[in-house]
Amino acid sequence: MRRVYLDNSATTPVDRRVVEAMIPYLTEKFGNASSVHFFGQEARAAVDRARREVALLINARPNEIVLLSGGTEANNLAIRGIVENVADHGRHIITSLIEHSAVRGVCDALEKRGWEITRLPVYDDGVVRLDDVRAALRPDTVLITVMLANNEIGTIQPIAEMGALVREERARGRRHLWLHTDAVQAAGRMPVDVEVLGCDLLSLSAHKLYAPKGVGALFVRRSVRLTPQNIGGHQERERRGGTEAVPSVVAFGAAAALAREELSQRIDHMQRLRDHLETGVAARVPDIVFNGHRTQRLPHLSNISFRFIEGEGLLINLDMQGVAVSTGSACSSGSLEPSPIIRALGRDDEMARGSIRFSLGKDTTDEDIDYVLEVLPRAVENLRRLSPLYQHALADRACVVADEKDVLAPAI
Amino acid sequence: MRRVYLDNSATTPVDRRVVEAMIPYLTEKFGNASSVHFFGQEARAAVDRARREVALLINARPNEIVLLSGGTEANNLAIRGIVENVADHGRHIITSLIEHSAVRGVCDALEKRGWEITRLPVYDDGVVRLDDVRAALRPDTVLITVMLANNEIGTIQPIAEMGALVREERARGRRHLWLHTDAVQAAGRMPVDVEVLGCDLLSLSAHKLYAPKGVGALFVRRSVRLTPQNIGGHQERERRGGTEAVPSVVAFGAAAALAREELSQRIDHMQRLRDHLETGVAARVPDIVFNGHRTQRLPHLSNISFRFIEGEGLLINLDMQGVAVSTGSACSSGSLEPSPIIRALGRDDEMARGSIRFSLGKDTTDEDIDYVLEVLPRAVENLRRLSPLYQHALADRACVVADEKDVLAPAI
Amino acid sequence: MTYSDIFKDHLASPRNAGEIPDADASAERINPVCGDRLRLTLLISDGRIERARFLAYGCPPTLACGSALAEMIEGMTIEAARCVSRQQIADALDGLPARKQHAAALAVETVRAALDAERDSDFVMVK
Amino acid sequence: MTYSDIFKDHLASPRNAGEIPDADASAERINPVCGDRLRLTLLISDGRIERARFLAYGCPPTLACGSALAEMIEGMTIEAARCVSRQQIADALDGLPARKQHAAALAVETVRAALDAERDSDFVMVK
Ligand SMILES: Cc1ncc(COP(=O)(O)O)c(C=O)c1O
Ligand SMILES: Cc1ncc(COP(=O)(O)O)c(C=O)c1O
Repeated sequence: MRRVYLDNSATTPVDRRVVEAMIPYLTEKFGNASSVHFFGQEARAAVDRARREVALLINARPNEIVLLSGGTEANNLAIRGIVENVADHGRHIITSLIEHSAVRGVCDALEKRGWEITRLPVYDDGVVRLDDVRAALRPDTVLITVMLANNEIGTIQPIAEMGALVREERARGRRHLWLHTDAVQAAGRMPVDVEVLGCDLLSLSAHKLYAPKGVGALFVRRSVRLTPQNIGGHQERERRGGTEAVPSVVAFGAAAALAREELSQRIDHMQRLRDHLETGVAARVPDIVFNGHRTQRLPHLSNISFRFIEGEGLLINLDMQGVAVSTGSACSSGSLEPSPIIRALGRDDEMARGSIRFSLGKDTTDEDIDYVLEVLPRAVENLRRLSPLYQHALADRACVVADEKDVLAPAI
Repeated sequence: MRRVYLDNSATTPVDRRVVEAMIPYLTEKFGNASSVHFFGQEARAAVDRARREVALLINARPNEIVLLSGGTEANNLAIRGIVENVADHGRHIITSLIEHSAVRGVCDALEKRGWEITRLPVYDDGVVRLDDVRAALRPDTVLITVMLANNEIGTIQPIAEMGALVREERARGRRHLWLHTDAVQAAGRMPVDVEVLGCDLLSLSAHKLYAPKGVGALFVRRSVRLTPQNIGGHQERERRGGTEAVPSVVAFGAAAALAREELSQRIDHMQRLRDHLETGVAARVPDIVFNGHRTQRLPHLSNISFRFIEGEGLLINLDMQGVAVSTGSACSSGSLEPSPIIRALGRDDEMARGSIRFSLGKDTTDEDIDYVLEVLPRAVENLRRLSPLYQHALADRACVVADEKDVLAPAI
Repeated sequence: MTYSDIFKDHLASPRNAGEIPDADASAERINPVCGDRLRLTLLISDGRIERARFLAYGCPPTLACGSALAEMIEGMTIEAARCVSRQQIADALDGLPARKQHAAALAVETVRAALDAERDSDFVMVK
Repeated sequence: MTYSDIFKDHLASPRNAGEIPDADASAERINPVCGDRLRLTLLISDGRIERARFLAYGCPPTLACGSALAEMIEGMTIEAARCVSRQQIADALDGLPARKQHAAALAVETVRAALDAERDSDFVMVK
């Protein structure tokens, strides 16, 4: 069966060039980077090189990069590391309603431990407003944590503006306010520059940019102090204990270098195909809604709500035809969990449950998209034919036609 | 140059068979184990298989295994996870003086936050006494954390006896006392069975058993509840957030299976060579002391203090001849840091600074050991010739000879 | 959360999908927890279900259970159909994940509701 | 913490290692922080260091600095030797890691102590 992978926001395959860079560090060059001898120094040098590449990807300095086990740990370390360190100066955190579960979960846990959380709305375009950030700021606010780009709808948040706001506040003498941004989805898909953003902390995950799962990084601007969360050993300048995952780190470095070199090609390529996909779907499938801001978003992602049907059924139908996508809704443990992101856009439960994320990769082809455009309309049609909601709507529309002798209502 | 790697306690090379098992999960089978589609299910199945293998290695059940980023994180989650969860029931922890820096560091950090820590001595053989554990137990003791085998001298601690003690206490109605053991060095080098040990939590790290760095596991006996430390996503039954590091996990599983199958061969092989090394060194180099219990220790490790010289100089001299070993002492940041483990044996600073760890692997050969026995005596001799301590001692001994017309004093 | 091949086949080619225009019995039930819906229409004659058609909205188990149910009850007596259990439906799909049992419950509830409605309408007619 | 090739060469083949039996000047200094030791013995004639021998115990930088020092000062005038700086010693080793500068400091201190002792003994003799 033909297989088309359009779930690159969930994870990406490791680039062949990256695999080749990493393999020697599994076998011959297997030293522990903390060892003094030859094997250790060889590993240390490789980690240093990789760290430089990761730093370059976001215009940081190597010693501002803390290597760790992934985006989730980066978010945990950033948030808990900051707020625990300055708990005496304030316990208010500003975040958004559409953060990844790592940020959301950490904030929820802190709330139970006595911190106060303001969760900013994102309106129907999925974008946080700077005015809302400004209005939410309190004297005891210690952290703003808003993602750079959303994982489900791809919308890009005004982090640079928040960075400017934080710097204004600092210029006025405020000392305990930091800005963290989760750039896990953004890196490798848009330019990310910590100087432009003006953030103090920024999370990265390697497996979203063609490197293996289980490795990531946190940018920590020099002079920013964190309470370490994973303790032991002197690794990462005491900011994160644990033997460095040398092969994965090497892979991360190689992938970061490629992402930097190929960024604009990748963006152009993915955006062209994504737009082709969206145009094609709009032409072939009625009753759909595109979710998220139309332009202020990542180039590789399209999130579409299909009315009358539920996302997972569509996902499985597509999967049976070899097309891998994802849905933000997950009907687990018997309770309705329509995507909280789509709900945050103000859409009803039906729209939130019927949303599908198509996320393209650098290696997605025109044929891949054509294949999706071939199988998707049929899959949607089949599920709708099953759907009582659709049948009810058809009946309603038929009445409209009968009553008003009018054409079918346009796609809702 | 011939290279002999005798630092397998620091890390091990990834076994070729393990590399082969993991590579497909970097490339074709690259799915995110949380994805519903084919790619995700393929990854999920692989993670499940690996989890089973890791469980089998220690006679646990698959759902008692929490996969995470390494031994350091396992120790952090075990200790903080337990004590934060039962902080209302008591804040006393029993540990030993010779724990790995992850356990030591977490305990030190907890001490600053109000927990009380009892650090048990290990006497001159490097072994904790059960009577000391019993005597240290208090009504508010919630955790005993003692390693199964030490990383620097290889001594095996009486964990099964501590397990029995904890179960006795439970039988008497005590509800909030748990036993954690760091088995990072032990696994793959001695039988490890959580039922025999009677522990509630046990830490593992893949890179000590021929799998990659950056992945590990915590055994959490069912019914034991932990406060999660890395939050986000529903992975690992809510006990550890973050996208599963599928390729590394697959490698860990493959390595665990090999470790189980080949355990007794590996033990026999390493022990024979280690004993050959020790006999050879004793015959060729005077003024040495073997550190740690002679029999109650891991089969692959030998820790030797060379009088009159400092470990790092010897390490570098050996390294220049291609032999990789390690030393517990590290003269960093200008302050004396003789190995705390060797100091805990009651040895003086000179002995603690002059200690070298030789740790063999399953692939160490007779020729490797012969080569070490060829270069080591010369390296020691050269450094001693430089050492004022040695010259002083020689002068003292000459006096003894002159005064008493006696033969040279035997090796001290 | 892997689904069986039979389960997936029900999703790809639902059995007895649709709606019977002049049904003898029908019911539409909503799972109040998650909003899933199942609609069942039946043709009944001589105490036996001659035709059964279903419509469903919701997660895949709800769709598959609707399909399995409608296929299963066609040809059954009313009594037999009333006794169809969650387990029977789950078995017909080669098992359901533990967390998805609610879908089989919705199916059982819907067929009983339809048959109750039919009985009630008989009762009304007799009266 | 990588060491330069020259550094390693000093370790592998220390220059001027040993002790001069009837030295004109000698000193042994201990770094009180870490316990490292450096012993220096000198043959001096006509205000010039004719031979210099060192012994060292401690971490590799201490050994290498001792070796570099002894090699460097042989042939120097007493005044020049007294002016040898930490930087000169570090340079002779192609640099020292930041945290290991204390080893060069110990070397400088030891040579000055030896020369001070020599001056003091001259002074005694004159007196
Ligand atoms: C926006 C965002 N943040 C954080 C993460 C977590 O990163 P990781 O999968 O490396 O734990 C992800 C991906 O899962 C993500 O999309
Ligand atoms: C006894 C012991 N515990 C814990 C660790 C830490 O494990 P990791 O290197 O996977 O962080 C090590 C190894 O470094 C160890 O030897």
